[in-house]
Formats: sequence, C-alpha cells, structure tokens
Amino acid sequence: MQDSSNIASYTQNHSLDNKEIERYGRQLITPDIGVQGQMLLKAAKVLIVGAGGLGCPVALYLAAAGVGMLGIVDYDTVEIGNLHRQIGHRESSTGVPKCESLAAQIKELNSLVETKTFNTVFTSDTAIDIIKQFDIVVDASDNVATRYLVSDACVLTKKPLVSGSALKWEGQVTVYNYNNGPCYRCLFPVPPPAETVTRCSDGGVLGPIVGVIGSLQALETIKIINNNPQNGVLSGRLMIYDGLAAVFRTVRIRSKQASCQVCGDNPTITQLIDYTQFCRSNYSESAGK
Amino acid sequence: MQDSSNIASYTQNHSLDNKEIERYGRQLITPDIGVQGQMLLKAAKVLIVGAGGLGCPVALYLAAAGVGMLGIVDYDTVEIGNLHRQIGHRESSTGVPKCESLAAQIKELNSLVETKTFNTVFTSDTAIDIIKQFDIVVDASDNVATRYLVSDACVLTKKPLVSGSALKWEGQVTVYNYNNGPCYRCLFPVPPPAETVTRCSDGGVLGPIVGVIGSLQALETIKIINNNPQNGVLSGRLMIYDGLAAVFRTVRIRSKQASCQVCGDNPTITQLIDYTQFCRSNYSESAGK
Amino acid sequence: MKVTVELSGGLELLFDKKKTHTLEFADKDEIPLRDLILYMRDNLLKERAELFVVDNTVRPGILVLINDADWELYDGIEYIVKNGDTIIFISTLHGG
Amino acid sequence: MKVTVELSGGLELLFDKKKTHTLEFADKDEIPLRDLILYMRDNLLKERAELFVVDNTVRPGILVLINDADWELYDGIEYIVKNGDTIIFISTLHGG
Ligand SMILES: [Zn+2]
Ligand SMILES: [Zn+2]
Repeated sequence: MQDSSNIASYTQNHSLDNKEIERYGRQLITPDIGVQGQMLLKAAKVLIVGAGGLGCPVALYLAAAGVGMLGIVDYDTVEIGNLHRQIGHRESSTGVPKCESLAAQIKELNSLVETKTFNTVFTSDTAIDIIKQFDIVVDASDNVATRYLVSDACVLTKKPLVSGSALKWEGQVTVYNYNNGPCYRCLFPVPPPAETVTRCSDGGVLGPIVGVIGSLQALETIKIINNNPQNGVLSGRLMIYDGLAAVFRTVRIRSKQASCQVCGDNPTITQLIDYTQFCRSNYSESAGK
Repeated sequence: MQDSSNIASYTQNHSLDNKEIERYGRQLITPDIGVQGQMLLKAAKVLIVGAGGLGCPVALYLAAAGVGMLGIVDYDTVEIGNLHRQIGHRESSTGVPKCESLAAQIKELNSLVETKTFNTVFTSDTAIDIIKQFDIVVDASDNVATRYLVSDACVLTKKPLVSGSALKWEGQVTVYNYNNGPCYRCLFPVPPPAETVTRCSDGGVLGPIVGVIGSLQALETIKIINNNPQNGVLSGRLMIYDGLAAVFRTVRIRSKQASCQVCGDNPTITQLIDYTQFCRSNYSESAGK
Repeated sequence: MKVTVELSGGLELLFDKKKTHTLEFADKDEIPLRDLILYMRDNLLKERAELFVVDNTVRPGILVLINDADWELYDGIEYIVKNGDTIIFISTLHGG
Repeated sequence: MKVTVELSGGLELLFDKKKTHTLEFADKDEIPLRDLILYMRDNLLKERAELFVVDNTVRPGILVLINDADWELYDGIEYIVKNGDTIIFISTLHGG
C-alpha cells in the first residue's frame, strides 16, 4: 500500500494485529481516532434496539468501524416490504428473524466483530438484563412505548443513549443521558396522545432518510466511544433533517431537568413500568397486525 | 399487512405489479412519492461513478428504492482495507472488481433492479459513451481529475450531477448542472494545486461520514427523478457536514456563470480534455501505488 | 410586528401543509407566546385543534423552539414574543 | 470592529487547528476582504502560505462565504467586511 509508511507512524506501541492494521488503516489515520481510538472501538459493546431502517446502517457502520461487540434486539422477521429501506437484509432472508439476518450480514462484512442477537420483544421484563451487557445503547426502534422504555432503562443502568427517529421525508437525532445531559423524559415528560402518532406503516418513510439518520447515530456512537474532549457529541442539541427541503437544523434543547421523574433530583420511577399502558400503544408497529 | 387498505388507496390505475406493491408499499405511501413517483423511479437510469465509500450507500439506497437501472463504474478491486467504510462489499469479495461486488449485493437486496457494470477507468475516452446510457449521474469518485471529467461530461451530455465528497470527519454535497444551476467548473474554474489535495489514503475517512453523504446523494437523486415542484433540490446550495462538531451548514453558492469555460455563454471546452494533465494528478487515488 | 412560525415533524399537515407562516400583528409590538399559540389554533388551524393544543398549551410530544432554542431555556409559554422572532413547533418522530 | 473567521475542509490545519477565529480591529470599522485575507496570511498563518494565498487571493479550490453565501454573490474579494460579519473559507473535498 502506498500509505503503509504513513500508517506505520500511527501504529507504534499498540496491541492491534496485522489483520486489524490492514483493515482499519485508513480509519485509524483519521485525526482524533488513531490507534488508541481503534482499541477503544475494539473494546466497546454497543446495543442496537431495532434491526429495521435505522438499525441497519447503524449496525453496518459500527461493525465496519470495528466495534468489538454488537448486540441487536428485534423480535420481527424480514419481509419483502422492509427492503426498500432496510439495507442490512437480503431477499433470501425473508422470514428470518431480523436480528439474525443483520448479524449474518455483519459477519460477512467484518468477521472480527462479535454479535449477540436477542430475538425477543424488548419489554420491561427483558430490557435491564440485556442493556447491562453493553456500554452504549442506540435507539433504532419504531414506536413511542419502546422509546420511553429504552430511555428509562438507560437512566436506571447509567448508559448513554444515541437516539434517532424518522418518518416520511424527515428525521431527528440526539444523544440522551450523556455527561449529565437530558434524558428522553426530560424533554417529553408526558407521552403524546396515541392519535397524534404517525407510524411508518401509515405515513411511509424513505430509505435514504433512515440512511442519513442511522449514519449520524453511528458517528455519534463512535464519538462517545472515543471520548475525545474536542468531540462535539450531540447532547443537549437536537438535529432535525428535512429531506424534501434539503435543510438541517441543529437546535439547543433543555438540560437535565431537576423535576424529571426518572433522572431528576427526586425520581419517582426507580424501576421499569408498563410502557404500553403509559403510552396507550404497543411495543411495535406491527403488533397491530 | 395492517396497512394494505391504506396502500390500496394509493395504487389505483397504475402499472405496478403485486410484487412491486408489496415491496415498495411503505415507500409509495410517502407524500410526494405515490405510484407515479414509484413508476418514475422504475423508469430511471442512474450512473454511479465510484463503488467506494460514497458509491456503496448511494447504490444500496437507490437499488432498495427501486431505481430501474443502475450503472456502476469502477476499475478497482475490493481490498480488506476498504471495508471499514465501504459497506456494499463483503470479505468474500476481496480481489473482485468493485463494480461486480456491489452489483452482486444489489441483486441480493433487490432483484428487480437491473445493473450495468463498467470495470474500467472512467476517462475522457470512455466517459461520454457510458454517461449517454443514463439520465442522472452521481459523482462518488475520490479524486480531483475525475470530478472535473464527470462534471464536463455531464454538461456536454446535459445530465444533472449529484456530487458528494468526504474526508476525515467532513463531507460536502451539492447538485450540479440542474435546472440552469452551476456546474463544478462554475465554482472551481481552476483546479487546486496538487499539493493542497489530501487523499483519503493520507487523511483517512470515517465510514459514517460517507454513509451520511452517500445517503444524502441518494435522496437528492430520488428528488430529481420524482421532479415534484416542491422538491428543494440542492442546486445552487452546498451542504457541509462537520461530523466532529455535529454541525451542518447549507450555504448559497453562485449560479451558472456566463464566463464558465464549459457551461457558459461562449464555451471553449466543447469536448473532453486530458484531466490528468489539467489537474496534474491521476484519475485515481490508488494510481500512485 | 412580524413573527415567523415554522412547523415540522408532520405538524404542517394541520396548517394547510405550509411549513412556514409569517404572521403580522399591525397593532402590537409584542405578544405573549401563550396568546400566539391560541391565535394559531383559532385562525390557522381549520380542524382537529386537539392535535395541536390541549389544556391551553401545545399537546405533549411537541417541542417549541424560540429562535432555535428550546422554550424551556426561556420562560416557556410565558415568553413574550418580539418582532422578528422565529417560533418553531416540532412534533417529535417515533418511526425508524 | 469584530469579524468571525471560520475554516473548514482541512484549512483549519494551517491555522493552528482552530476552526473559528475572532478578529478584532480596534481602529477600524470596516476592512476590504482583500486586506483581511492578507492579514490572515501574515498574522495567523505560520508557514506554507501558498496553501492559502496565491497571487494575492485565495488559492484555487477554496470557496469563500460571506455570511453563509458565496462571495461571488457579493463583490468577491472587493467586498468590504463590516462589523459582525462572518467570513468562511472552505477547502473543497475530493475524497470518497
Ligand atoms: Zn430525565
Ligand atoms: Zn459551468
């Protein structure tokens, strides 16, 4: 390789082997990554909640970057109707659990990455035990109840949460519960009335929108893992993408709220509750089938 | 499916078959897509120049969305060192031409899409003949000489050009030669001095950065194909992403320049020139190997 | 006074599908945000007001931004809107 | 007067790796953009000035933005920079 001398200067005194240097060379010469960053990625354990439109690019980019352990939770199976936006699955995986289908693609892309699949509904009963096995959680789910559940569980287990969402031509990204920043409930103490929630199955969603938002989530995850002081992690800020207008807006949001029921000064929620009842909706889009 | 009645209302009087309705249902119910938009996608022919970091997400998302014909030009073969960011290839494709490797993944994701692969260096001799077979061109290349070549060729053949670029933690996107907007040369009449050009092989680049930029390119391509008056196509504007700071900026750029040597009022460039000489650099990053 | 109101996350569907509205109040040089919200409900919303306002404030799940910052960083609904302000209403998305 | 200068696309590497610089000119209330560029070259750049300025203007491949708009939409290098302006220098990227 033309750049072997350049890479070599970055890779003294490390514990990466030659295979890893060959694979990650052009990544670890990126300023603020370096060998130290690559070793942090290798040691990191990230849980991805949802193996759908957002979960696919999140998983593929984190696997490609060399995150050592990726957990994937999804109870659903691959359908042809997913493939217009879920680029981590294949036609041949129709009927296969999404977490297994995505883990198989990850293995083909980067066999150095370990995956843990959870082919189950993420509920108040299962969430804490699963999350405890990881350092960082990515919310790539598709419904309100799961979003409250994931956020509360991250507060209770003290894990940063990289949250993305999308619908139609729009997407939103932010990081919760990071460095004393706000949690989902700080922003949204009361769930939205069920009739105001548009689901992807009703409103549609475009593949490149989840591609943009999922890629943004993957990068924020890498920044949290790398933990460089100059990393402008998207905490206390919300990024909004309007794909039809081709406009991004990054807005300042409130800090951690003393009055928050789960992360505030006098929390009243000290264990997980029934989120389907709280939100008057199901843990999954397709549960209404 | 729960949403079949909803989808049915969008799909009267069309020529999509049941397989297509099943696959694209949640996309064609997106406002401003609809059956008409899906049929436009099916009829569209898009050329992707480069099957690397940007080309992978562009190709996967356009294939998933149902663009009827995708052309892929790349002369290079897959190396392990590509896989940290090029999520459209697999370990098992090491040594395989990138255009073939990416086309194989497309086929597994959406077998309804036709691909044309060009396992060749894109040069002044080959560019026009290749571009003529398509409606829209996506610049996913990785060097200055190819960027001037692609832009001039698009002006000479009257094709819109969706341009993306990335390095380290940053990316840029815009659309050239669209609706009387500027071309690459309107913005950059003189190539940069060769010593100011940092290559990905020297500066590094992160996967999620090309994921964001490539996904943005895919969406702009879909908007151009759909051609709705309310689509805010990114022409005359440049979008800049700083991933480390988590900040996007969209800036207004000049309109088509009357003085432009190729798209202006009195063009002096009426056929392709030698771009390696013009830019004093090669058509490929790795040509310096 | 002139106020720019922007809607996103699907809220624009309640407001004639228009994402940006410019409101002019010739007789005022400021207006409480609370009154602006009720004005929007009564004058710009044609139907289904409960998808925007509940109990005289925006319904749960809507973020309100005053010049690109969360209204909780100001006085929330007590904020006094001034000439030239931009008020953004964002419905949070849940899909993926 | 105060001017904010921002650098992106790798140009910040020439300027002490700082992406944002605030410049104060106590004795001026405006400055031609041409002079600002030469001032930056002579005072903020330590070495390799030819990677920023060639023939008394920014080198090819750098876009200059005046308050988020291409300088070609104003007077280019003849623009007179005013108090509070933000001038952005972007090196175009070619990688992928
Ligand atoms: Zn909280
Ligand atoms: Zn031109």
